[in-house]
Amino acid sequence: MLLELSDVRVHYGKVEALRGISLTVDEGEIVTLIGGNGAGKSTTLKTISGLRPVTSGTIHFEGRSVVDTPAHKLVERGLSHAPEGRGIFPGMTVVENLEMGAYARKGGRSMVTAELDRVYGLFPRLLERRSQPGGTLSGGEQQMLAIGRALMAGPKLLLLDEPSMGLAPMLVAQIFDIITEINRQGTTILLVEQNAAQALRRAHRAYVLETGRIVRSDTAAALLDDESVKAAYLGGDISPDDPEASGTPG
Amino acid sequence: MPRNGLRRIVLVLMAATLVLAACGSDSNDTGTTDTTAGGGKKTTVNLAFVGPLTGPNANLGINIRDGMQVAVEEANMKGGDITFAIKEFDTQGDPAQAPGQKDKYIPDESILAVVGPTFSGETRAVLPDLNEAKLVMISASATNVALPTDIPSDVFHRVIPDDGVQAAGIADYVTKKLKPKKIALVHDNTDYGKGLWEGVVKLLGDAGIDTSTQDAIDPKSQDYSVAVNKVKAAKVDMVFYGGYYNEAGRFKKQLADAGVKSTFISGDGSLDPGFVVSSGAPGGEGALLTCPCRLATPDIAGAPGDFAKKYAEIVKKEPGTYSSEGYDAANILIKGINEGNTTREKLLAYVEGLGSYEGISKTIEFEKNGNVKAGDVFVYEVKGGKITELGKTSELAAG
Amino acid sequence: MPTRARALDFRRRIAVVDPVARLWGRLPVRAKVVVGAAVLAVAIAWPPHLSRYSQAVLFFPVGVYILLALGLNIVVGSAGLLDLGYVAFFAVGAYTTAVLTTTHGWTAWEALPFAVIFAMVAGVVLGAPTLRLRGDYLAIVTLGFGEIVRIVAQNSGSLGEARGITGIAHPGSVAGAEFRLLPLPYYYLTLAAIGLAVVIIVRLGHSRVGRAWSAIREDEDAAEAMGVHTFTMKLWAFAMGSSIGGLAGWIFASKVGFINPDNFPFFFSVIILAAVVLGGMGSIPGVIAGAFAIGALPEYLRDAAAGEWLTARLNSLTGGEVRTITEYRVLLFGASLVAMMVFRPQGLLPSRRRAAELADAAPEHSLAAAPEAAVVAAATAPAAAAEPVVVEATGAAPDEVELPAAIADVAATAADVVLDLNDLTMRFGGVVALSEVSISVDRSQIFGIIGPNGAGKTTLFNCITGVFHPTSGDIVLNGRSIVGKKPHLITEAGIARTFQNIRLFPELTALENVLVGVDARHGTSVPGAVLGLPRHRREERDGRREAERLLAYVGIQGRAGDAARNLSYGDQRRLEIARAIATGPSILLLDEPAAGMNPTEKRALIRLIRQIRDSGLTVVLIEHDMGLVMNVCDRVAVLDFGQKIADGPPAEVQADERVIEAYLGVADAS
Amino acid sequence: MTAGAIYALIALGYTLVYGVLRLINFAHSEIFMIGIFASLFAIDGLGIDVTDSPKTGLTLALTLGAVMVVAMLTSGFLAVAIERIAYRPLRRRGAPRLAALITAIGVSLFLQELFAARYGREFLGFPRVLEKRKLFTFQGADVRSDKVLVIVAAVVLALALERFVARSRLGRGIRATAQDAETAALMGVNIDRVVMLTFFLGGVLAGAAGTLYGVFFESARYDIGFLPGIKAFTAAVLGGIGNIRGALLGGILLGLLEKWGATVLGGEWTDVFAFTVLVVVLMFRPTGLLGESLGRSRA
Repeated sequence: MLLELSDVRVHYGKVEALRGISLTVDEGEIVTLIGGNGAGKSTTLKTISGLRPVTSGTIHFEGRSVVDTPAHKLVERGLSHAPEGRGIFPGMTVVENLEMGAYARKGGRSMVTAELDRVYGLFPRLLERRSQPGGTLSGGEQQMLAIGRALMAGPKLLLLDEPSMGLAPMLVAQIFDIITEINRQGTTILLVEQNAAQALRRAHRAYVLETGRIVRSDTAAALLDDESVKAAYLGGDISPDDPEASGTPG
Repeated sequence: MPRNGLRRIVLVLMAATLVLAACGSDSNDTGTTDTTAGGGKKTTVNLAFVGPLTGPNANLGINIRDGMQVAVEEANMKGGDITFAIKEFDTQGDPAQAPGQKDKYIPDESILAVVGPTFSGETRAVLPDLNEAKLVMISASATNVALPTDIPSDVFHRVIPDDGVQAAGIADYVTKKLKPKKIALVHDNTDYGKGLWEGVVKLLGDAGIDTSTQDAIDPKSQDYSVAVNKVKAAKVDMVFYGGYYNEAGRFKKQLADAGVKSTFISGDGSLDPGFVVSSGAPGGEGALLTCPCRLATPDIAGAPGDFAKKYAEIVKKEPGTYSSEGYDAANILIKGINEGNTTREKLLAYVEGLGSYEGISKTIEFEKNGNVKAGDVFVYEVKGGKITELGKTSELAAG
Repeated sequence: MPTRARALDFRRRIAVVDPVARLWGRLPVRAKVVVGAAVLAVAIAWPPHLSRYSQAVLFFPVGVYILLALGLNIVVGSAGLLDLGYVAFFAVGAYTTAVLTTTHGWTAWEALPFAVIFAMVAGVVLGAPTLRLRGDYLAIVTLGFGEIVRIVAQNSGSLGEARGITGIAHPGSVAGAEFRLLPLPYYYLTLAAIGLAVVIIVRLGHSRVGRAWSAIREDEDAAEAMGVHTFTMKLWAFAMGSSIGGLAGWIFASKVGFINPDNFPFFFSVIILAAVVLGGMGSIPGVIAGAFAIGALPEYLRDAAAGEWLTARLNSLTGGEVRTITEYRVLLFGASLVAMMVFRPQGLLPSRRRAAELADAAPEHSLAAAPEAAVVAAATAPAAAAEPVVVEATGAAPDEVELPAAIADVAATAADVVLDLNDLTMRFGGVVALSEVSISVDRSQIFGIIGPNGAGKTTLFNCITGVFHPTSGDIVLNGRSIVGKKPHLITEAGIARTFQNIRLFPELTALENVLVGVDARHGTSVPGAVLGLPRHRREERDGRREAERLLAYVGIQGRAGDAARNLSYGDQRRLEIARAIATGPSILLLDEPAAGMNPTEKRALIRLIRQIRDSGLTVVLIEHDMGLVMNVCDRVAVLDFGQKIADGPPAEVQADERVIEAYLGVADAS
Repeated sequence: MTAGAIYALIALGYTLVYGVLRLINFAHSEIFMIGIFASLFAIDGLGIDVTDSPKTGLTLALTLGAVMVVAMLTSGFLAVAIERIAYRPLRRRGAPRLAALITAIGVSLFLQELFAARYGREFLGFPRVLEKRKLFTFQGADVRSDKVLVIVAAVVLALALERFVARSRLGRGIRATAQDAETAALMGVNIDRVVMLTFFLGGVLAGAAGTLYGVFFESARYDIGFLPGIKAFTAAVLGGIGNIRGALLGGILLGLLEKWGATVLGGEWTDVFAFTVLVVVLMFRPTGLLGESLGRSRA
């Protein structure tokens, strides 16, 4: 087991944001967390990567407890997190952004060059834009940069937060293809997605979060077929002929 | 959590009590008027010292306070019915703080007179109230010319000649003894410095000396290079500076560093060992400092020398600028009180009708407006890192 | 066990949970008035029993500090503008009084209005060129201004130069009160001024002006988009703050009778700012308490009985040779400022909002990151907590709710072609973001704009709403060109918008958020609000009714009193729409309204958009969700690389080859 | 120019801290003041007396170097200590920025008064270490040895800092933290260490400025940091706060402007002139001459 959360609780001041989350991620998997806005998906990721303090509960990464381990230490241990909203350093060039990804790694210039080549292989677009400031990239390019940068750390586990957010339909498919490819190359992925249909199609297993709790967990395929899940989260988009949506005809 | 809540309430209450205590604390002190002059019983009379004991020019205030201290201890040693004490009111020399202090000493009936305020600015801030309270004041150091005319009052007195007298002394000495063709005049843009400067500029200009090189420096800054360059470019024979010792010293040093060798002269605000410190020993060498006051040193014969020894004994250092004046001011008041003038009104009347009093700094005689009649201005020179007296301007100019 | 997290949490609880502030926050208005009256009664009845010195301290520094802190609080606490040179206005008031009463021989009472007005003018003169600056730049400029005022006074012959001005007239006696040398009458005068200031601040706070200030503080761009004249309102904040400073200057000068430039150092501004922050920005009781503490504490330490003991202790600690506590006064003051802020950063008596802000902030490892708003919102939303699996958006809008008449009327007067874009081009440097885009939107239409990322959709919105000025081309609203106008004027002309990532005023309640929008159609300004003129009262009454109606219209009437930040995500979207409609637009621009919504929420949104259209408004929306666009839009335009590549009914556009190639991709629209 | 160079060195400290934390570190002027005191004590510790003649050649270089290192380390560690005691608790709690500003003012007052209590309120004189020798005359102005030292040292230090921030790994960490702290942490940047480093660097430069100031003006007092501090802050804003080159440019420009203003208008109007120029500059370039932010203007 690569990652294991057991009864994790997190507070924002007096507000309990995570109310006892337990989940596991095995090596080689894509696991996805789905759920509505404010269900606690992003908070779960931030808690795993050490950005949010845990009130109670345990988190084990590769069998060792990582509660109270600060975020920058976790990166060194192979846990990489591409945050929601991408977190591009707008004033740094694409290369510099990517190099920041390898900040915690020891291995010198040659390692960085090798990793850069790998990322450029996945995202040829980034190679074209390598000397452009991150702030001037389009949304899709920024997302590629965020994922590429997270890969630069050479992670065992990659946390991806809403990689499809705000992207055009065409790009969404492309990003998901790359995620699958990264996983195929051997990186375990924990994916948070608003676009549940896509996420479930790509993932092995999934957890459904609601207001800080896990309410369902199953294989992705099973959840994809589940009626109640379908009703709440799937379709991702409204189909043009959605009967519920057609209220008073225009 | 409820326990914490309780603790916080207690803390808040404690804080509130503290603050309330702040306002109420001295409400009991005010009534301590045990000055009922009973038969042979000892009574305590307080003199107020008002001026800076902390803050940027605290040295001058401390000198005066220490001078008073010597006078009071001498008086108490002699015995008698009355014990004298000093109550200190630290204004930091700041006109903004002076009114707050005033509301402490004016209602305090045990205080019969004020030595101070030290500076002209703070004197302005409180003089109307002192006048209303008929609380006599003798300043050892407030030298602004316009003080008695701006705020006419009965209570105002000073044992030091004003800046006009000093300016005249400087002008006399400069025109008759040093005879420069061209002089640069710089001030620090303070009430005192600029006031003295204006007097000197006018008198020297009238005497036909080229006074066209003028500038001001910012006393809060360290860098006077603009003024220094101006002085240097003008190739003057002399430099006059109106201001206090810290800036005067640094200005003198920067002049020396820039290679300006013209004679440097400054007024009583610069007369302090601090001048030598801030000029750096070689930088200050040869500077002339004037004062309508005489520094008491142990090697002067007679009363000033005795005072200096006594002072060293009690205060553990040599007298500084205005120490003698503080001593004289306190002694005038002590004498008046010992003669039975134990109310503010009586003491005020006594000082008004003082006539001639032989002080250690000078023979003191007050004019109608409170100014002192004496007009001697002394010149000092920085020699070997020490301030040494050259003599009276009148004598030096004549000789 | 995660001990560090525990400790952190524990510390946070101690620091934030504050019974006094919470109690105060929970008190009903009536109780607050009672408490206020009790404080006032003590403030009136107690001082005569104190020593003259204490009375003097109560006048200055305490009273004057309180007055100044209240004035500065308008600028810093209400409008969020950091002013480091506030003492300048105090100085202007004092010098005006000094010059008028000495050189011109006026009485102090005659000088009073001029002291206030001159200070206000100084505020406007400083504000007009500099208020466009933000945050710390404004701070340094105000700092400079404070110094300039002082130096000018120091160097101007007519202002007495360094020597200052002597003989300033005391005010003539009023109602038996003799204003001479005793401090007590001046104390009461200051108390009256403080009372006046409090009344003004409270009245403004509950008006269009106060809401505008809050809106500017929380999100200046959003405020401007809601029709707030940000510049004018900021100027008013400066003017009000500075006139209170001028009033304080008048009182001070007429009491002490003598001023010189040393009375107005930079340090004074800092002290007053410290009073405001220490007390709790934006909270009137807090600011008063803070100024009281800052004024009284150093005076207390000056003569404290404990002084000697403390002096000895400090001497051994610092190695100094200080004789009285006086010299340690400022040191202790500095240390207590640090301690106070470290243990109680929200201030003594923080306003309820600020305390809440702080309670929820504070993760490790981030410098000042806010928590994920949605998480907090979801966790605090009462209804959502218990429900498993299927999340339902808070009540869909009941169909019978209609728009307030005033808003419906505006919408009804729109032209047939509401919005007409002609050859709109926008270049940033060398980059062409929009290239000759022409779109025309008919009344009561739902018009969709789609296109890949970076195609220029949001740029288009920003051009229409005046955030950007297009390089060329024309934008015509209801037959009138609006190109080049400022955002708030465009809002007034009839265009309202929502933002891609919701930009509500998070600390204002839902109702107040909508009221900011409603205020765009109102005209009450500072005088009206302060004097409580009939028009102001009418507008407040109507505005409140309309705002409530609008909340019901979008289906969140139950959340009127909740802070916007505590609303669930879907409700925040609804609130943002309600706020936009409140400005009385003929056209409503929605920027990715469905982003981050689940299907259920999306369906509810579609119903709401249709409902808005049916109420007579025109809607233009940017969206990625093709399903939603196809479902709800009457007409769709497609942008790609800044160019319009298609425009027509949804079905037609969806089938367009170029659209599929540029945007939709190979039939994978989900 | 000399004053400007010193402003620039101090301004770098403001700019670094502001760039990373968005905090106006008002206590920075006291860090500078303590740099001056540290220099004085170091000179004292080397046994140099007021009566000694100025040093020359290698002795001079070694003396200056030693003194500067002492001052830099003192100020650097002091700055770190201030961060630990006064700012970090606030940062942890996500307190409003103004609270940190007030804390900074509190620290500033505390340190000033501490030194006043300990070393008195009078100026302490420096022995002369560096002879103020006229090297040559340039366009009517004397070029003096001490002035040259100050300017050269300031420019070299500023450029070294810029290079460090632009090129080194830690420098990249600083820039990343300035732009997005949380993401920087996710990249493996230890934020606390970066903040500490930022304060340390700012302190080190203020310490160096302290030595230069001490050697140049040869006096120290508890409140000596205030005015240069305010001026340096102004300079940082003038150049674009958060921008390293901006601080250098702003400092030197402000120094020159002050000189010029004082020459033309008279010494008493210097500050009015300087602040007016600042307002005018900000009106036309609202984020200073070179614009904001550590990362954004690529070094």
